[in-house]
Amino acid sequence: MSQAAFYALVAGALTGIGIYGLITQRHLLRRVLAVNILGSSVFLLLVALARRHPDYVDPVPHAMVLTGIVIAVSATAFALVLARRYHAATGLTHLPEDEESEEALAPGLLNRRSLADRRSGGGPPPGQPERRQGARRRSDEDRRSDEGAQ
Amino acid sequence: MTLLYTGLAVFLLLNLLVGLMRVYFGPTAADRMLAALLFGTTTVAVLLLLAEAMALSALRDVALLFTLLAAVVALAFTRLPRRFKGR
Amino acid sequence: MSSEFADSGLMTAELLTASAELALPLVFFVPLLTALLVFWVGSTRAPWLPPLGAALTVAAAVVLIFGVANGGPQSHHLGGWQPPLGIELYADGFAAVMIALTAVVGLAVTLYAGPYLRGKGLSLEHFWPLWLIQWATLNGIFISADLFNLYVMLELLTLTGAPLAAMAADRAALSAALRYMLLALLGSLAYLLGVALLYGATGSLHLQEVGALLEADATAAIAAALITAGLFAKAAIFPLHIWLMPAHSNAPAPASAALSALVAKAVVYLVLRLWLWVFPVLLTAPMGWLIGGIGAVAIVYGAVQAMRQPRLKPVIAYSTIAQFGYLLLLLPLVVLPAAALPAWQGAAYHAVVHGLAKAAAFLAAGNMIYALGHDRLEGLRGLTPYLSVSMLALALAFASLMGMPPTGGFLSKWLLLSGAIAAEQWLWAAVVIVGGLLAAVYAFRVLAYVHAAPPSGWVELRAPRRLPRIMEWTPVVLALLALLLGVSGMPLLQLLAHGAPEIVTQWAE
Amino acid sequence: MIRALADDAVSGAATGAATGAATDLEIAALLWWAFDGLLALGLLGLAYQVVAGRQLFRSVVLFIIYGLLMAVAWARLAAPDLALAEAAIGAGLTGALLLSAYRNLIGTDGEEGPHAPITPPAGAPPMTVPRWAALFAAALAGLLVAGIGWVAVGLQPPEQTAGRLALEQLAESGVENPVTAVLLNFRSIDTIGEVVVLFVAFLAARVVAQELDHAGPGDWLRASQREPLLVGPLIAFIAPMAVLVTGYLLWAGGHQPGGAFQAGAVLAALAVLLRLTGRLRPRLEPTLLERSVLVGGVVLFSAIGLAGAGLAGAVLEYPPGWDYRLILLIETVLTLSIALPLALLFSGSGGLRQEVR
Repeated sequence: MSQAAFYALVAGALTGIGIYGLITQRHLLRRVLAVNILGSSVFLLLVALARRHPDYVDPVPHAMVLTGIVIAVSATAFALVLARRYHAATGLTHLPEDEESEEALAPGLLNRRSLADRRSGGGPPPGQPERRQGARRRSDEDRRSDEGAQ
Repeated sequence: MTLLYTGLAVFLLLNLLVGLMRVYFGPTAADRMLAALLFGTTTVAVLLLLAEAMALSALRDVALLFTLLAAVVALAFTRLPRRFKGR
Repeated sequence: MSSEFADSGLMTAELLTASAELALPLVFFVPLLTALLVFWVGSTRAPWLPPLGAALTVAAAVVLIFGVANGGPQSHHLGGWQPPLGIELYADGFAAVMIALTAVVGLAVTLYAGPYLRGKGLSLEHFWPLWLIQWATLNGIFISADLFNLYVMLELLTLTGAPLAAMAADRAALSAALRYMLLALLGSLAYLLGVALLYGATGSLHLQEVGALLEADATAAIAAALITAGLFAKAAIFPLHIWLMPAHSNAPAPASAALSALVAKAVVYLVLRLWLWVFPVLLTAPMGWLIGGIGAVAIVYGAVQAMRQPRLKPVIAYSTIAQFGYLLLLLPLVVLPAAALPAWQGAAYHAVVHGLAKAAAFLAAGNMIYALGHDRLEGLRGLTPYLSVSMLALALAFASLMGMPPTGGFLSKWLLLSGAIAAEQWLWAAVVIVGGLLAAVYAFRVLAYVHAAPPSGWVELRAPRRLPRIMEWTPVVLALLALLLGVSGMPLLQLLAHGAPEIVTQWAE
Repeated sequence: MIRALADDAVSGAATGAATGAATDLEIAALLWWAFDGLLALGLLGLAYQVVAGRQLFRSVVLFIIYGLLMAVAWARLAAPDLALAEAAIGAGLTGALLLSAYRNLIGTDGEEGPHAPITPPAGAPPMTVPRWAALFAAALAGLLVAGIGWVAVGLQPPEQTAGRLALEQLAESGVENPVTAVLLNFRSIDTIGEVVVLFVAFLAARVVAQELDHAGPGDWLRASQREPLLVGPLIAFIAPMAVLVTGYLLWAGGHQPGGAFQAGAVLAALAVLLRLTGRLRPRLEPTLLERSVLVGGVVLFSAIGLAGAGLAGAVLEYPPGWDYRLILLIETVLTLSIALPLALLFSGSGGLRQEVR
């Protein structure tokens, strides 16, 4: 087996691990990590395939992977910001199991409540034990520096 | 000479993998983070050896970058909540 | 008409045809640069800039469409490099039709978004750049002939779509956007994995060239499976559909219209383009049946779910899942000589009509939310007099979605049906008919609420908010266009004939 | 140059050993296989622990180490451009991003304030899916591994590839590094798209951004918290070095591995460092200068590209004789346009300002 084929196999195995993690894990940060593993496995496959030629290394996959890395970082950064906001609004670190039924039951209610939560930093609503206080109180120091910033 | 570099690189990589135990077993977050930073140093050494063994001089730049940027993760770690008892 | 006028008209036509090649990159760059300019200047300082950019984009699109209609498929080699080294922009009839749809819906969304978002207290500051970049990306997807460039465009589509879905920033919108984001990332990585295998097998990323070099072996099969599955996740095709309803129904109405009518549609467009241009060697009868079967399940599932929703926007969102199923019916039919041409025309036609009708429906629902503050079906009783224009738009849009003559939806379904009957594919014919009937059920359910008399003892607590004129009329115009397409379909079908895929044209001789 | 590298790397450690004894070659090959095998073992084990390990913090740390090993893998596959990118992104930005997100998601879980319990409270829903779903996932993953592995091992290299064409036409591209040639000349629209992705991610983050105090770390210099003694000298040393390295990578990109993206990532890592230590502070809205930098790269690239339609014959074609100069100009501006959104994405803010002490 050639070196390129060996790394292609490794890439295949990493893909499997990434998919497995993405499906089985529910914590948002963990899912973002799994997506990143998956991405790096695809990149590894591309670069391994670029290595097969006996007389040259193919630069096109390298350029593709470089582009892919930038995209992966951008998407990761945005997903993390989104996850943080979601956490701040709901106190949850994972997505609800079955969103559709939850939505169908009381859509307006949910929306209003989370809005109110954000405005007042209010306590957890009844009937949802897993929800905890989302917004952290600002420390005085922070507030001062922020106001200075504005 | 190449043979020696390659052998050393294999040895360091082996070292690194054994060192992963420290990250795995912890027990404190600081242990894990310190081990990770140590790996950064080992990786720099591996890359420098590879640069010689594979005659890819650009890998020295990579080693340089790792050395330069190791501090960022270390600082990010120290900014975790103060009485954080992560495992 | 004087001959002088005809002459000048002829010259204009020639000029337009000549400049069509340049319009090809412009349909991407004009909205992109406008978006950056809007961000740089700030949308509050120059509120006229986004509509101006939209108008310029439409102008570029018109030049391009005119060029395709008169001069056949247009192509532009970026950087002057021939493929496979460089990237080719390529617009055939199919791409031109989709660019036309995007231009119409895009203009409507641009006109509608300003008053709607201002009225709902949402910031336009980030909406404009995101939406204009999304428009550029959509055009890019339609004209790019490079597999990896399409990956970049797909990621751009996700990253502009997710924040638009999350704009309301409440719990439902945030979790919907997160779900969308994660599934879409998974989808684009699966797509990229397939592209990696294709490049490994053929050494090229150019659509036509990969299609020509590809052999029907295991590599091609696995690559096709990965790419199709990845795109299905991004387009919310049936088993991977869960993110669509919450994401599309929690977004602000203009964003919902863009997401449903254009963004998800662009991904389905890509599924069809890749199967017809890149993987025709794999498109055997069983493969067609597999994908067509998924489409059939989606048609039934989406319609049944749409019947059960208590709010208007989820109904429309589920209808999207159902309507995408029709597009997939193309693949089992296109391999049959008798069905290929009508099925091809029907599917492309359906893509356009659905886009217009869906945008009209979402904008009409937006009017309802704007005026009443909610879109619960129960609460819509007896409100027709206040929202008569919007209700007309909603009724027309639903008529088109269920395929009632003489709407465009009827024509597209008729084309699909006649293809299936000509090839004696009774199952697919039945699916088209049943799908139409199910669509009628959820459509009439909504219309029944809307046109019902107010419940007895009904007291008006708060008069509905007055709609700005432009918001009132945008959905009607879109719905009327969908209707018009049922009356006069020939221009669109003629445009579509330019550069039709070989798998369709091979039977024509 | 690349051709020579390839020859060398394909035969493992064959350079210089070609004239030596055959046993030397065999030992070298064996050593290289040992190296690759260990590396693969490490990558797979780390990846599994990252996605399936029990403790989240451990997974984050292991992911940072995974990035280190990935850089070594890029090196082994003769892709130094990617090793540089991995070093710039993985070592600096991704780690900081993940740790900061971890701090936000976990550190505030449970009771108020930073003294949060780490273990999830009793009664919380399980963080993994039910067993049948896990089995399904494992089956799907296994199927994928088998399929990709089977195909990838047997895949024969095609006669003609885009990459070979790129190497053949390298002389006409204006630069000597083939990866830079592909990124900034042959397939430059991908690079435009990539920078637009970065900009869009920044915009998207602005749409959902939290209140400012949630964005990034708070103040270090609180009454109870002193800045560690070594931070000041460290920054004083690293900051000028990072700027120097940025310039070096940017200049190097034309003829050896390096380029706008790697340079931008280093600059962004420096900004993260300054942000982490409170020397840069977040600001809600970007200033005119920041907005100009954010859009500048794409605008300049597109403008030069569109001008190419008139001056050279096709959009994104450089006028003859101008290619090297224009590529260098574009790369310089792109470096800034890449660094700023990366830094702002970490900071979670619209702009940055210097801390006045």
